[in-house]
Amino acid sequence: MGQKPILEMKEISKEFYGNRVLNSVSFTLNEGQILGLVGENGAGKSTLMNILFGMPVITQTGGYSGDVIIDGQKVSFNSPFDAIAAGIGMVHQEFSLLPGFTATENILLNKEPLKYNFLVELFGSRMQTLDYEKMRHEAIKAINKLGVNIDPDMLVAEMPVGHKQFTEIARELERANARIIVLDEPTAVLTESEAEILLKALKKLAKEGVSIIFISHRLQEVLDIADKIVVLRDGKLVSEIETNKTNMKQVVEWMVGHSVDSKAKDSIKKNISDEIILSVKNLWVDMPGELVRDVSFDVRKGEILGFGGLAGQGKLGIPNGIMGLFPAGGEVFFEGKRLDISDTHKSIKKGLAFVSEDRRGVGLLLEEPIDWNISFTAMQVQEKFLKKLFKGLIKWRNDKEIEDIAKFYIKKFEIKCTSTKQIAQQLSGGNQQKICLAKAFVLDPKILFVSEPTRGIDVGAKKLVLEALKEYNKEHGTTIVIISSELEELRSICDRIAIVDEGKISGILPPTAELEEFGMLMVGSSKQN
Amino acid sequence: MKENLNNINEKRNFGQALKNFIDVAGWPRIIIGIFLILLFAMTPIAKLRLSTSLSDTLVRVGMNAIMVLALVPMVQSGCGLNFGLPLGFIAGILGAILSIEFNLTGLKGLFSAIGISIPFAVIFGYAYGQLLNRVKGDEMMIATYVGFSSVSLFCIFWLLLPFKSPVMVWGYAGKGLRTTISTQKFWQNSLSDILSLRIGETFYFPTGMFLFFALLCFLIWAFFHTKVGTAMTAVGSNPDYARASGVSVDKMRTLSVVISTVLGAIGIIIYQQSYGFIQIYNGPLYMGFPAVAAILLGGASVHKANIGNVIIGTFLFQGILTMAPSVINSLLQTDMSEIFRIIISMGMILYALTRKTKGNR
Amino acid sequence: MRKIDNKNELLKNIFKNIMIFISKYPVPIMFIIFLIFTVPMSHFTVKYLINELLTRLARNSFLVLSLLLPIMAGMGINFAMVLGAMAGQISLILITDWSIVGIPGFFLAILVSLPIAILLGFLCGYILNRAKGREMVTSMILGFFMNGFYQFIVLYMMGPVIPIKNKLLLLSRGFGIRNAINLQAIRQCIDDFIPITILKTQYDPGIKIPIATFILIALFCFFIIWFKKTKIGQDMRAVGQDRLIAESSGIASDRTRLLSIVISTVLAAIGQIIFLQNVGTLSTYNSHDQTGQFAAASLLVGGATVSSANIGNVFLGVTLFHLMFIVSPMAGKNILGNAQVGEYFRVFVSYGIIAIALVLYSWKRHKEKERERMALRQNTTTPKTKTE
Amino acid sequence: MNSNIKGIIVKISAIILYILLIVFLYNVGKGHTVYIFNQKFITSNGTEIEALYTCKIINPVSKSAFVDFANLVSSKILVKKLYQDQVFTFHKGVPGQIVIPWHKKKVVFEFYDGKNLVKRMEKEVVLDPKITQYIWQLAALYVENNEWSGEYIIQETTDSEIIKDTEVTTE
Repeated sequence: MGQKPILEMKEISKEFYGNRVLNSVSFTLNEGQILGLVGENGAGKSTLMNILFGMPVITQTGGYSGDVIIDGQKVSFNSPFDAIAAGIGMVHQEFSLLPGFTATENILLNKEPLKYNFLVELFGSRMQTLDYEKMRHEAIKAINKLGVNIDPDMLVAEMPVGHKQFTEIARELERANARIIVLDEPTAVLTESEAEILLKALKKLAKEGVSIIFISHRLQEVLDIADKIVVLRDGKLVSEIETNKTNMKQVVEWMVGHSVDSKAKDSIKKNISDEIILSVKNLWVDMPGELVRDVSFDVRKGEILGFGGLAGQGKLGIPNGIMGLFPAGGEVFFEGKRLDISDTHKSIKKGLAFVSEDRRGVGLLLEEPIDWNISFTAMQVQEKFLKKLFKGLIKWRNDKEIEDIAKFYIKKFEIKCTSTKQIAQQLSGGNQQKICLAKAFVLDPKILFVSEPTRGIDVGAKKLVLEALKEYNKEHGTTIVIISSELEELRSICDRIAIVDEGKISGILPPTAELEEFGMLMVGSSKQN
Repeated sequence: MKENLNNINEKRNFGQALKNFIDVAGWPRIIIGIFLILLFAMTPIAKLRLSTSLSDTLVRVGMNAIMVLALVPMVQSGCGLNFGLPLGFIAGILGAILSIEFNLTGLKGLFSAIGISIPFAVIFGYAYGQLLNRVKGDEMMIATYVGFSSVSLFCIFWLLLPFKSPVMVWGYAGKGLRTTISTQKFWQNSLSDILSLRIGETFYFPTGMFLFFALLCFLIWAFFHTKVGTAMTAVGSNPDYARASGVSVDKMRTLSVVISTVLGAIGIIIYQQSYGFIQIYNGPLYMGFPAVAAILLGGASVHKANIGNVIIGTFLFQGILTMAPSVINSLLQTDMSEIFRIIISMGMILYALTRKTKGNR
Repeated sequence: MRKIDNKNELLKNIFKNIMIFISKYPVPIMFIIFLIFTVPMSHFTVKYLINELLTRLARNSFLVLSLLLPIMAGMGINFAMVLGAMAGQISLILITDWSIVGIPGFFLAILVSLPIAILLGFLCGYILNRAKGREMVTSMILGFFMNGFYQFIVLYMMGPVIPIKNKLLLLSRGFGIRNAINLQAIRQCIDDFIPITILKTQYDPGIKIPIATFILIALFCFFIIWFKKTKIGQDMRAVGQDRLIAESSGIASDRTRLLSIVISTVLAAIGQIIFLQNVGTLSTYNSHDQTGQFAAASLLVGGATVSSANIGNVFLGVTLFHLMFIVSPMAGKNILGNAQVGEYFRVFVSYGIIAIALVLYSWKRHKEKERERMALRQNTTTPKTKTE
Repeated sequence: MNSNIKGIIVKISAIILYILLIVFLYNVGKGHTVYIFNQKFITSNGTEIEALYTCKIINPVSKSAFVDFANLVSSKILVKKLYQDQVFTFHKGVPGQIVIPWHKKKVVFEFYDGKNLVKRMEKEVVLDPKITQYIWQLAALYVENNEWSGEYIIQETTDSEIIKDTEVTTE
């Protein structure tokens, strides 16, 4: 691998609507070098790559500060096409391939070699016909460069998942006659053997002078393949180090890290009864991106149980599966009785409640007023806020009660809004989250699932949401299950914390446990080298 | 200095008031509103009596209003514009014909027609709702062709079903229904004449019809205040939210389709009651589009509609359809009413379909 | 035991293949079964049927073929091809007014219709680009909307604004075109250009095969095959499959979609001219109404879907659909003793076919999405034996 | 540089070709719709004339080497001669229309009483381009007046009511 830096990123900083996502991140990438970029979700990895690739989302939200230097010159891309022209290829996690096209057609999409014909003069250059042999020849050249055997004439739709991945990489190679290839979670959907072949192919590419940025949650793979590792946390560069100078444990520690101001949960012994309120056996949940393979756990009454773990390992799937929002299976016993998890209505009626992580998608009626948002679920399931007319024949919406409950929670959670009739869309992230919380509290549930309660909201709202949860648990003795990727938060509020890795629970720890122990569970004890 | 300061911001907040009036009302309504007022003003020039044209408009508004109201439930529940309204019309026609077959006249005839048509409408609506639930996303196109094919299917039934009443059956063949059946001797204007007032011999106001329309509006308004109604609005606004709150999305959508079909059936009967004829065979084929155009003109969008849109929309739309041809015919001595009807109704729908909704960025 | 096993094994997978075949082409199979019953009922002679089918095949294939490009570009069935039909009819009115005769008249009509069709095509393409995701409904509504304009032009503008010399074309009030125009000048000029009649005996006219028209249609098919090989053809297929991926690779998707609509509208205009040349009379105000309708129904009967259609679907579809069209009035008469039933029946079938095809397509798409999810789920639920 | 000049030249020449083609087709195809009355007819001076005969109008192909060659070739390949005489038959009492290409034309009129030919005559008919339609009142020919008088044959349609066209074929 040559030592000449082909790419350098100097003091890159970026702000999204006020919260700082990247601050002064710098690293270099040499020719033919493989760089492993690792970090928690939301640590800024994808934003960094979007800046490199000139994605519109960056320019639309105010651009970035700092310099991107290629071959020693400062460049600034304001569209992906500039990046491609500069020789940068990007392979996203979800395939951007045309299923009905063959591998050749996909690899050479919009770069097809053409044959001239007279009509061009009349109707413009796109009347040229495709030169199929040349196309096939160039596709095979790109595939061989990868060193894998893909049939160039096979339709992508009929390809195994691994081959799709290789086709996309071949396309990026061909499209940008790439000198830098960025791979975002390439092995997430691959089987063991397919991942092996991919890593071997990437090494072969690197030898031929193509530099690679490899983003993955599978730290073991990153350690096997990368020459250098860059670790990001909360938008800051934690370390940029040669792989052979570090090991898995250290990397995890950097990734998870412990910010100074967090204190372990004050260990006043809360008398948590041993009665099991919820017990889950071999739960599987088919939630896109958050597959739960086989999870079993018990929750004791009055306890606050936390679920942590890296993104995409399945922790978010658990509550969505139990509440029946995604196809799921396995046995769930609530207060001893079997729960039919496909019927959301019955589960809520029995006393389960769920604050979804997808606030705008599932958690809110964006075009309806605040009071509706808060009272809706309770009204539908527990028939609250309804006036019974003609002996219950007609259930009339009691707007007064709805107004009052909304006013109560607006005061309690200090929701900043013009009136109870303001539509949810116009509120800030923090206030919207408070409304979702209020919606669940109105149900006064026996067990409350809360997913990513503090993601993407300002610090003040974060504090208030966590306080509210703690206080609600203390006052009503409601069992709370919190799913969050913020390990600090979990440690500051939960009685026990379970870590989910690859769709399974890899271990349950007390909040006071050491960070490395959490790190180990996150990466899956089986992978320890 | 001071005065022009405040008359500047006077001008500014007048401009401001005008601006958000335009935003609230939206351009199409303003253009057509001004056009309508212009037409009313031109009636004397076109040697037409203002009173007759006004009463014509009002009668037509009363006739069509319920058909426009029928669209509200499905739009609210997220099924989009109900191009399959003709399905409801068929149920209504079935009821009307059976009531004439049993020779029922007057109000009794009218309400029995409605009574008979409701079960049909519920059955059709239920099946139609189940179908729409399986094709989420492509509702509008499929609704159109389900409507067309059911109308043409019933053309065959009108021919074959054994109807006896002489008023309806073809003279010579003695079998199969005529294309238009007059409701003169049965229940024409039976509803509109109740407490109808007649000022001078030109102005006629069908109070009965408007009262019935007001009753149905109240029922729909009330429905959307009940628990089920609120759930339906939520399903339209964000199906995932509704599902997460334990509401069965498919049940709500089917219910909204059934209500829409029932209202469609009632709407067509009221239309026939005032129009005086039952048009069968391909009569109802294209009658869904004016109703859709009217509600869009009233300010409804593809996924939000309320009763206000129905009233404003029907008045503006029917106003234009009655006034424009008669005024222009008398001015230019040409009958352009057909062209007007097509351009305005289809133009409105086209305008709504090409708006940037979150669906098709 | 071995032998028995593979026998019912054989039966099982034959059955499975049949089921797959049926699930791939539900609409044509339903139609063929229907025809098997009704065709004998109509008591038509085979020769008559063949003759009718040939003329209708010559008359309609061009129109149905013009639907292929928008489907390829992912815009579904272009019901706004009616705009092309209108352009064709306006040019026919003009050449009848100038009384241009025979084949020159036919080709002049095509040349005159080109600019009109291109203009309407641009308008339609622009509007459909603004209604992405709802192209089919919008194209249908646009078809009705332009019908209003067409009537305005033909009923009011022709005469005072657009000079019409031939007073015979005008309505008695002096302006606006009459409802039915006799295209005597160019009637069947293409069909008779190279006519071959086989099995001709002195008392029955035998089967007339309009070779020239079929040559034109064959030319059009080659154009489509060749067009798919051009860069713009490839871009259209890419945009049709996934607009976002096509755009991310730099293809100007809006422009590509626009061109597919323009070409389709132009070809629909030519198709309508061929159609009316075969019929011989132009009913100014309603002959274009049903074109979009019957062309779409024919295509869907041929087994095409809203996202994929090929030339084979067109010819199979036109044959089956028009066989039904010829047969159903007589079948209705013989079965239920009332030809009018057959008349309404064939209208019902044409609407019904489109409804069924759309429902099946949408339902299958939902099933496919589910199957995709299942496939992903497969390799997760069965807990793999991890090398602990 | 030269590629887009070439492009422009090609595009302009295409447009010119398009216009030329239109003009060419217009002239070649230009013909006259001629409406034939073969029933009772009132002349301008009020006399009534009864139609007596079935009339056949034969529009013979002008003899030329090109026509012979074309016919020779087409009869070999297509079993049908390309250029054939146009024969139009108008039965007594049945009006109709024919379209005759508009350059100088020799037209043969044959009048039959039932099967047998009563009168055959050839006329050199110059179709005046200014007059769009011609009404040939063949009814004017009857036995007593065996000499065509000019104004009967070619007269601009002024007063006579134009007959509604014939049936409309349904799809």
